[in-house]
Amino acid sequence: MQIKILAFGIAREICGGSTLHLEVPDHSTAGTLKQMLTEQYPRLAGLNSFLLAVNEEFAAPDARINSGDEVAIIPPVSGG
Amino acid sequence: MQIKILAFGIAREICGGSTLHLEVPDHSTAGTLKQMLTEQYPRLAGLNSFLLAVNEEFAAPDARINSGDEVAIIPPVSGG
Amino acid sequence: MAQRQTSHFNITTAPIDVMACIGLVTGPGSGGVDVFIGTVRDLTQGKPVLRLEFEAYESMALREMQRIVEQAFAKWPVHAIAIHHRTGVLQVGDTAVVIAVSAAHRAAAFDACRYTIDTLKQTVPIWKKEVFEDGEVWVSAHP
Amino acid sequence: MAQRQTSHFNITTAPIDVMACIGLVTGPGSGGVDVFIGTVRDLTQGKPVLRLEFEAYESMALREMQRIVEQAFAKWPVHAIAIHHRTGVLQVGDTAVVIAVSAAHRAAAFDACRYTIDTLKQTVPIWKKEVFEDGEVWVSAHP
Repeated sequence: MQIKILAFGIAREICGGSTLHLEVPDHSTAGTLKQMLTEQYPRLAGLNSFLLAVNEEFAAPDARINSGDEVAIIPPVSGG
Repeated sequence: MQIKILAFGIAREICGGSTLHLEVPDHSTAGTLKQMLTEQYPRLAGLNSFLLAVNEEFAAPDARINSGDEVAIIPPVSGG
Repeated sequence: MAQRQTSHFNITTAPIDVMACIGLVTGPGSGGVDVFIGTVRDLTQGKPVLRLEFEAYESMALREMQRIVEQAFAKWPVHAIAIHHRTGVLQVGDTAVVIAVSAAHRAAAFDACRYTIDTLKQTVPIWKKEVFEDGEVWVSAHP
Repeated sequence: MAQRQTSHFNITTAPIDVMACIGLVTGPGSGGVDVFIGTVRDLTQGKPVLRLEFEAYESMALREMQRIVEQAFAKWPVHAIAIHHRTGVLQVGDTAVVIAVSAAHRAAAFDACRYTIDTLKQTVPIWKKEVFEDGEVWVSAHP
């Protein structure tokens, strides 16, 4: 299935855009998606950390990704 | 010697005015003055506490009172 | 910390301008300002308050404020502290006190602001009388 | 506490109106308001900052702000919390964030305000890039 991924902050710069579309296997999890992203954009591995959000909530590694979900790459936040 | 005493808040009401003049023995201390005031205005004894300030500083009981000092009766403060 | 520490005190019967207090402490080196605003509540232990009357031993109150600020400057790396206290008759909702503290980092601003208001309430010679429908009470005066 | 707890959130590229934030949380039942104001500092580790650029995942940031406020309401008897965060390009001295918290008594307002800004900085998806003369850095991105 194809997943739409939002990228913010330094992740947006690393991924070369604020919206990506990635073909992922059905029944993927946030953990496997994170691994795929790191392989495709190795500079993500150089960050302090990054999390994935699914439908505007931080996602645990075993969270299932479903078609139509809004996934976002959340590099270390620094608001305030 | 005669001492000028300022009274604030409930002490002003108890003493019937914001400025008193009290004849006190030479070499009086803040402690003895406090006792004299309590005898003259017994309702002061009913307060949670009261302190004396001498020349705009809180005075310890053994602080000497000198002619010309500005003494103030400080009932429990409640600013803010 | 090379920056000079500045302080501002005001005891006034005029309404307090909160933004002016904040402006007194902010500068390009400040990353955070913590501001405490004390206002007149409508109820005291469930009883409607008609108004408050504040009275200050003004000259000594300013000295005590100065003393508190010096202690805060010694304890925390803060840049500036402003303390404005109103006296006279205040209505429900009126601002009685504003304390604004700036620092490079927020923890110091929070700590120093809280220390300043907590200590002010313990040592600064200012008194308030709460006026109710059926009488009036000097706050904290009696056991 | 019978009083209803209210919250207000705003993420905006427009300048933040501090007094408006304070006004959102004050009411006759509030005795104290604690306000944190985060501003853009002139230096980062001694290096002059030209400007800051803030970016937000706005819809999720608003959800996370809501979550923080619910936690604060559960922990402390506070009446109202307002969080306004600015995004876009900010200059030195500009206000990036304002958090205002009202309560009947000041301790709860201080605790909840500090909790809110501390947690916001840890969980709310907002990012800032510091722009220096010789380059730019996404804050906290790299070890």
